[in-house]
Amino acid sequence: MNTLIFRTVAPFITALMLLFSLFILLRGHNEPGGGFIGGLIAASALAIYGIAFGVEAVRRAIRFHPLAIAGFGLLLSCLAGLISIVFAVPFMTGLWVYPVLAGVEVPLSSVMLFDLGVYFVVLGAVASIALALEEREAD
Amino acid sequence: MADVTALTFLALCLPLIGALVAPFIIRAFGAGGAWLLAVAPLLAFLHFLHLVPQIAQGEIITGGYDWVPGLGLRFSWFLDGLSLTFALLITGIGTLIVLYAGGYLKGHPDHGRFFSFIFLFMGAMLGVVVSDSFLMFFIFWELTSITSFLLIGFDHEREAARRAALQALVVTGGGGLLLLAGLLLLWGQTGVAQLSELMPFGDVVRGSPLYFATLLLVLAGAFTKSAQFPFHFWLPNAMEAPTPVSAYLHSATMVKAGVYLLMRLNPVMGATPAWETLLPVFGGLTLVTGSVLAIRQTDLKLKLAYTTVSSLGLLVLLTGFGSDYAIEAAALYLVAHSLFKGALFMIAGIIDHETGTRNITRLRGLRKAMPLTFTIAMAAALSMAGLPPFFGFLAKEEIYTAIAGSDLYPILVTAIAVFANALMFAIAFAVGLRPFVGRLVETPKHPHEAPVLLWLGPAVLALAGPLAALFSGVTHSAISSPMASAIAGAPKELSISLTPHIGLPLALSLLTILLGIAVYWQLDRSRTFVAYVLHSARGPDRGFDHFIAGLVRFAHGVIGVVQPRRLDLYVACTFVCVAAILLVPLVTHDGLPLGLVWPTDLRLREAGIMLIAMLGLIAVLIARDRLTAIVSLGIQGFAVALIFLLFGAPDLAFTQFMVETLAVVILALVMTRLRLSPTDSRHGARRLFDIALSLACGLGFALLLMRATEAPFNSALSDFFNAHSKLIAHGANVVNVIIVDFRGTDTLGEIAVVAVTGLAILALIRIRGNTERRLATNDPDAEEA
Amino acid sequence: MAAPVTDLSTAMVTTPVPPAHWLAILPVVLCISLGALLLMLRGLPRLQAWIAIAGLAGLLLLDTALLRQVVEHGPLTMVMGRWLPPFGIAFTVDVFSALMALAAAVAALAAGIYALSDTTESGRRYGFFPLLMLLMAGVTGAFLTGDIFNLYVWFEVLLISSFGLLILGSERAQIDGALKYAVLNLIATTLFLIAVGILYASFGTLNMADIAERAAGLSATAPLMTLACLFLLAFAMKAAAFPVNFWLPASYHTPRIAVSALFAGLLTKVGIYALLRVLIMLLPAERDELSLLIAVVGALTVLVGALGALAETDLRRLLGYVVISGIGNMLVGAALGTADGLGGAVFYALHSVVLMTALYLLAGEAGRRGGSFSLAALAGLYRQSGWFAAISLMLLLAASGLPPFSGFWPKVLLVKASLDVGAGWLAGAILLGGFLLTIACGRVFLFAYWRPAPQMLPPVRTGWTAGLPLAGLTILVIGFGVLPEQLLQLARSAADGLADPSAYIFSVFPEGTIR
Amino acid sequence: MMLDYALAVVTAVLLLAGAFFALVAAIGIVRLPDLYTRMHAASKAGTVGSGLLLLAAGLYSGELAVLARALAGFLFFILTAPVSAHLLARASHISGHFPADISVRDDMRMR
Amino acid sequence: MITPAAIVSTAAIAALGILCVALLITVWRVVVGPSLPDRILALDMLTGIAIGFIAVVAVRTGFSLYIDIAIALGLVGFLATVAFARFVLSRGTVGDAGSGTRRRGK
Amino acid sequence: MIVLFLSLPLAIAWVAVTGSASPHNFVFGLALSLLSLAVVREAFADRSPPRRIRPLHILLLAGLFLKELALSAWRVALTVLSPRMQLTPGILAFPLTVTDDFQITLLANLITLTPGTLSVDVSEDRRTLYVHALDCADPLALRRDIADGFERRIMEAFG
Amino acid sequence: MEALFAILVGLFFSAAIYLILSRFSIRIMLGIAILGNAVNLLIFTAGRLTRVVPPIIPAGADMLPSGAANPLPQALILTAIVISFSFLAFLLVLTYRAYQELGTDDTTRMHDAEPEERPLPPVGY
Ligand code: NA
Ligand code: NA
Repeated sequence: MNTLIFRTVAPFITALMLLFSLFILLRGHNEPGGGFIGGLIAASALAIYGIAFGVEAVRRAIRFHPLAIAGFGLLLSCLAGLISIVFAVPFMTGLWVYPVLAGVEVPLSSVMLFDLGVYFVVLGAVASIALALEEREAD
Repeated sequence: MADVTALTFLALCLPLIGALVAPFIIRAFGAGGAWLLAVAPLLAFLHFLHLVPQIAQGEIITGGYDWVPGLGLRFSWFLDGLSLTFALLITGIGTLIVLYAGGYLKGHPDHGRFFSFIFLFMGAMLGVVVSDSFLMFFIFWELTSITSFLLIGFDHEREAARRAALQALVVTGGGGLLLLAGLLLLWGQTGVAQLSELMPFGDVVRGSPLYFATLLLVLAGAFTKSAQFPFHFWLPNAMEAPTPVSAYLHSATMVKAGVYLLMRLNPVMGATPAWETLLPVFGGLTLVTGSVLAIRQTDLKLKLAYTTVSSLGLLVLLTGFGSDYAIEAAALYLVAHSLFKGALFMIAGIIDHETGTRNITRLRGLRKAMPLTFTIAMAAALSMAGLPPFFGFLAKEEIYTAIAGSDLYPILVTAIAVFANALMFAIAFAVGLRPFVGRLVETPKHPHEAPVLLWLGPAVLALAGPLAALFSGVTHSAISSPMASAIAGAPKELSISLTPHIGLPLALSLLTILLGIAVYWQLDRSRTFVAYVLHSARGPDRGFDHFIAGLVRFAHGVIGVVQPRRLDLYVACTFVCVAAILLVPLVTHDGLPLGLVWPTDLRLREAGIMLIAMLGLIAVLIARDRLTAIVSLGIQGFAVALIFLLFGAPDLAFTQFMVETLAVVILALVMTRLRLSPTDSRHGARRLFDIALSLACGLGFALLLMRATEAPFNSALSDFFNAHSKLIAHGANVVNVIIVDFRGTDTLGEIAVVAVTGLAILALIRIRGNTERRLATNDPDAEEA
Repeated sequence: MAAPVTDLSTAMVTTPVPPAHWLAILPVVLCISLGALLLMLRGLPRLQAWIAIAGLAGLLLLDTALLRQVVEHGPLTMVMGRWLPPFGIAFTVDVFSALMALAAAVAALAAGIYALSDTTESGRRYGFFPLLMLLMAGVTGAFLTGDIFNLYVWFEVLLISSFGLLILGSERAQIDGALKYAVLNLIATTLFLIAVGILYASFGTLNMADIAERAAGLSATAPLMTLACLFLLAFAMKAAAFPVNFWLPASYHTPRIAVSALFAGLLTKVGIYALLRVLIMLLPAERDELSLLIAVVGALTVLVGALGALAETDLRRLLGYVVISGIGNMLVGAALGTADGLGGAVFYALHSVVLMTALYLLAGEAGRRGGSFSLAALAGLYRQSGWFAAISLMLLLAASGLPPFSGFWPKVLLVKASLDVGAGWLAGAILLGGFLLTIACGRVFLFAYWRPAPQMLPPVRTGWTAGLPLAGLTILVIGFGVLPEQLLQLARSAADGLADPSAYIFSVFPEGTIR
Repeated sequence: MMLDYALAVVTAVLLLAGAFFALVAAIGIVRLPDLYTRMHAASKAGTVGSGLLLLAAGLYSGELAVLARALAGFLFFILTAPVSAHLLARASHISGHFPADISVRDDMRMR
Repeated sequence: MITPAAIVSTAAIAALGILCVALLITVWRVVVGPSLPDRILALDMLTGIAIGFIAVVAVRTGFSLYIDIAIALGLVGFLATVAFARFVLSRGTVGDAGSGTRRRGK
Repeated sequence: MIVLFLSLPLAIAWVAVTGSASPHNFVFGLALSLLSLAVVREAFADRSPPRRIRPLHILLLAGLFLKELALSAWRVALTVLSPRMQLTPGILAFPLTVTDDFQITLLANLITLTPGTLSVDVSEDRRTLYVHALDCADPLALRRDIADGFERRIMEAFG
Repeated sequence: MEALFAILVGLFFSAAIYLILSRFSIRIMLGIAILGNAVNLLIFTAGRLTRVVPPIIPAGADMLPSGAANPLPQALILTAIVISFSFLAFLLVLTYRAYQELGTDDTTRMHDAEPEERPLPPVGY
């Protein structure tokens, strides 16, 4: 879709959508959203970028193979569950810490880590599908 | 003195050890290794021999080890007169056969493997006759089928051998399965799983309503194994096996397993009308069939094989008679038959080995070239013919005594026995005499005397016959009487000796001999006569081919119907099942909804969204081109999302919107290159059927859901989540807290699904199958060019 | 509405988790983590393979330890995320679960080793080993979980992984087979999901121990009866029972042998596992009413499977029907519901996992050696290699259910159990099925092995990647045939645990159910 | 108090106006003669309609963050609506879906 | 006395009704087509109306969280339209119904 | 360079959208914005920020746009609802004066959102904008309107 | 309300099943897509229906207000949606590849895994 208009707008849209996906990811615990939707939006952003600039551009943009990203996400989620082995509590126990950074208490939790894993899995897998399909289109 | 139990166990294991070492020994020593290998069965033989005095005094030796306590199964043996006699025959003849095989298969590339098979068989057979537990008995029983499959198919490059092997496996293995059912029924009726404990339950068994079924099942096992009519056909075909095998399995031992079983169960199941009818009838039929068919053959081995069939018939007949004399006769005849038949088979093998043919019409005048063989052959033949002073004579006299002493169907049975025995008489000389007398005829190989490994076996057996007869007192007290006692289930004392005893039995013997001489005289003529009569008859042997081919064709046809190779039919069948399991229980188990309450508070917008959903569905159904279908699909998806939105499920609506859009996008992307149209192409009856089926399923799900939601709801889980979501799990969005915390493990699986989907789709798109190349070679390197 | 809790002990586990309890979840976590790791290592197929093999060996060890644990100390429950059941997800492992998981690990390790030489370059690049690990995650998760919705999730994990493995190669036949496989299996899991939804509507809980306790008080009433039927159909489809077995013959012969072997060993058995778990443990009254139906289905499955084995020319398809016939035997056990019947079904399932994996590996070797999978073309294997023929014969006999191989014992149990309840026809069906399978397997040996090849087959070396798993599995088949006692006891104890789930329930609710 | 009313009235007006424009857009895409003319309805009235409704929601929430989000959403629609209209129109034209017969000219077709 | 809430609620209900009608009309266009871009346009429109619908629900229920759903829908709706445009483009000049040239194969 | 330039408005949007104006949140938003922009860095690689930005003119442009948008919606409403629609639609080639990609895009989008016109395509050589107009009876007037309206304002704002 | 929903669910199922019964893979896929929605609606209804109030704990409160929707079915459906989406995506690509490789979307003409010619196995020995 090599149109000037689209190619000019696409990077902005992609960046906005990525930012929005992070927003959705981070607030999922309290309001609708979370890793899955965030990942889908991020993958959609990449899909738009890919339609505008081609598959190779997306591959360069995300550096890693999308499936490696998905694998990373899956591993992250597993590890988030496994952290609890250290504290002698059951698998996937939600663990919270509240470190104070520059005077502000920042809640961090294994649950968020888990959701981040979900985000990466969805992002990676859906992006992989979209890229594979796009690539097929191209030939 | 060493522990009898341990020694017996060792004796039972010796054949297995032999099987394991045989290939190595043969590789190391060649055919001479047979001498070494023969030590194994010999030791076992000696062990059993030294138990004879004990058994002769009426003792029963039992022993064993726990094997599968969970099934009440012990690896346990039970040695009485019957089993000990068999054990002696198996190990004794086995020793001779090992030696004989050493000479017979000398230089064969698979010589070692052959010994393994023989030893395995020996072990299995030994297991059958000493087993106490039903299951152990059955296991060894089936093992004999398996090992005989291997032995018969030993010469596997010939189709006839393969056929015979399969035949033996199918007939005896199949019968074995029925026997298993019979044994389990016995177990169920009596509660005991050991032969040794079964004896007191005779009345229970005979009185059980399942007696007849049990009997039929047991007989099925015994008759197939012992080649009773109409299952007699497999045994002569088994002559495809090398002669040592024929001599061993198919005359001396395995085929007698069925007879052994009947004898073993005689005290428990015998003495009923059914028993006393079925056994003699089938035994008699087998006796006649075997003898007549034996006349027809020109092949030495086949001739012997058919006489084996008829001998087995005779044994069954006698066992079925149940009278004391009959049992004694059976015991004697069984031993005699093993001795002379084993010898004769080995003789046939020697003749074949030395002359290159077994065709009786081409063998004449060998006595000069093979005097020793001739002597041995004559000794065995005389025993088979039932002439004094051989053991066969004692057996036959006892048989006639038994028959004459019974009041069953005296005339018919007597006639049959005389007729069949006469034929056997003739055949005995046809095998043992005829090839040696007369003028020498040209044979494929130049005949000369066999090496010691070959003649030793038959010589010992042939010698054993007259010795046993001469010292009949010892024989009876050591072997025959204990055996007969075991068969009868009560002490029996045999007394018959070579002393002539005037009476009806002697007269019958003389009649038999006269008749036999007549047949022998007219041997060729009678053969042509029988062949002429049976010319167009379709025996069960041909039937086996038809059975196998027909079975395969039938199976092929059935699978063609039940696996119609069309996805639409698979799916239709599946949904027929779905409709049935939904609707039938609803009716039979009072599952219809109690009442249909129309919601009074339905809002306009809710109705509107539902309407849109239905419009979307209809649009998908009637869509004429793919895009309409895809877009309409989006509509119903959006409608569902809006429904979620209106009923308090923002997360669901959110996800549904995203997923539905992406699904539509992927659908569009995927369909880009395809010239597909989703037009419904169904017509007429199929369409009506599909509509009816889908409506039925829909109705089923609707009714099920209605009924399920009518009951009061247990909201304990949701209450818990509501109560703890924020306080403990620190999340306000309860749904999300459930997803990542309360039920986070579900999500772990879910993202695994997502990740795998990515991987699978990538593989699906990227890997391009080479449509020409098939997987057939299963060679991974072939794929990558 | 629950009041705000002050006492956390009613909501969460407050005592430290005994390390042994981690055994319930670690097998699954190991599989997923390694699967994820392998996804990240896409570029290093060689390393991938070795990590996967090491992982599968680790899985085997973990499952062994787990089995020891539950045998010695009874069922164990590991709650997820500290939430007490029935609120959180609990993994509850009893002997049945642990046995199945262990058997699965054995099959997976064998298939994995075989795959070292069987997978293609592209197959490895596009994820054979990650798919294998995640398939095992799904299988193991399905065996170990104590939550019925979670069971559904693991079903889906193993299903999608099996899709991936099935199409690895993009052969025409693979794609055709995968389409049929996917559509039919998707319908099956959808039915399962529907049943779970209705179950939730009826009981308001998803924990299986909780359901078992609640359902025990109810007799076969609506909509439980429909529910039981739905579960039965869904799992019967997964297990490939007649008449919904279509997907198996349509697809099992299409992937690479390592995959076929894995599928034959695992997939249908997961269906059987779920069937037993749900119908015996959760809905016993309904199963009782359905027993005749299940028995008829089982008997027909036995016979159709055996007939199929006679009707097929392709060795792999033939084996597919052998799998189906075995499923019929297990269904008969489920229909009987007695101790012997269930014990037989469990034993059969374990035997089938090992045997069917071995048989497909065998078929792969036979195809490689003989150059074809067709019985019409395959010949001369006996002459070519004695030891291979010996192993083949033993496995074929084991498939026929003949002694002294592992298939014999469950068959005895099942026939005996059938006769004990007076169902002679069931015993007859099992025996007839065994008879037909004996013929089918005998014919395989006749044609492929004994029959001389037109030209003498060249000698073929079997590498350790094929030899080791084949030999190992054959040793198991013989070992459990000759010395079945331990496995028999385990199978019995698994069956007892199903029929009387009180220990299972106690491990989940030591202080009684929270109502 | 007054502010509440003002807010309510503004919200109500926005809601009704938004719904009105959405309806107009819907009628437009049914009534207008060809694809290109329908696009006018969709891209203008449609965007305005949904934008107004979004603004109404943002305004009525009374939270700045929500209003900011609503505005951001509105801006995003304005950013994307013309692009998607352009892409669809262009693709249609290239793939041979030309304006209906009532059109008076088509300069793109001549190039 | 009319409360502010009542004003908004009435307007919201009216808006929902109007939007429902708009949805139905748009669905009509999706179904009848006639051309492929027409349907895509209608679907895009449908997304827009759905966004409005969600916004009104947000007003009606007072849950502002629905707005984010609306925004997200706008984002992926854009993606859908872009993808469909691609779809139109890559199909070349082939007509819509495609009934004449369907299915190759035997 | 332009990435840094763009990350500021994005970070501000983040702060607004998350509703927390703490410096922490701003820094966090900035970081996330940079992260998001880093993904699309390549597309901005050959671009530089506009040479000149005139805030006042941008505001004017925005105002004009909003007015035109409202008007446009209204016109469409009138057209659609009028009982007998009288249309003279057509596609018109508009010769572009602006040359910058960004400006061309802005112009095209603004045209789409304004009354009766809709940008269909830009020619390969970036010289011509194809505009679909509902009323194409007087092409010259239409071209003049666009050139004097948005195109001029855009050049003023980002000249 | 549940009864009405049950009817709607039934219609969804009917439509889905009718489509799945088709010979053409693309229609089957459409049916599967609808089937997923049908199941989700079924679970949603099975967990009983509540209007509007989402299971999100308002700021300042510790628990959900009464009358909030049942969150558990929603969580289950979320999982199910994701899974059915994954499967649908896979199946769509599979259909596409099947069309490419097999040259048809008519499943009755797909005879690669199960060839139309079923050779009779050898009946000899
Ligand atoms: Na979420
Ligand atoms: Na839009």
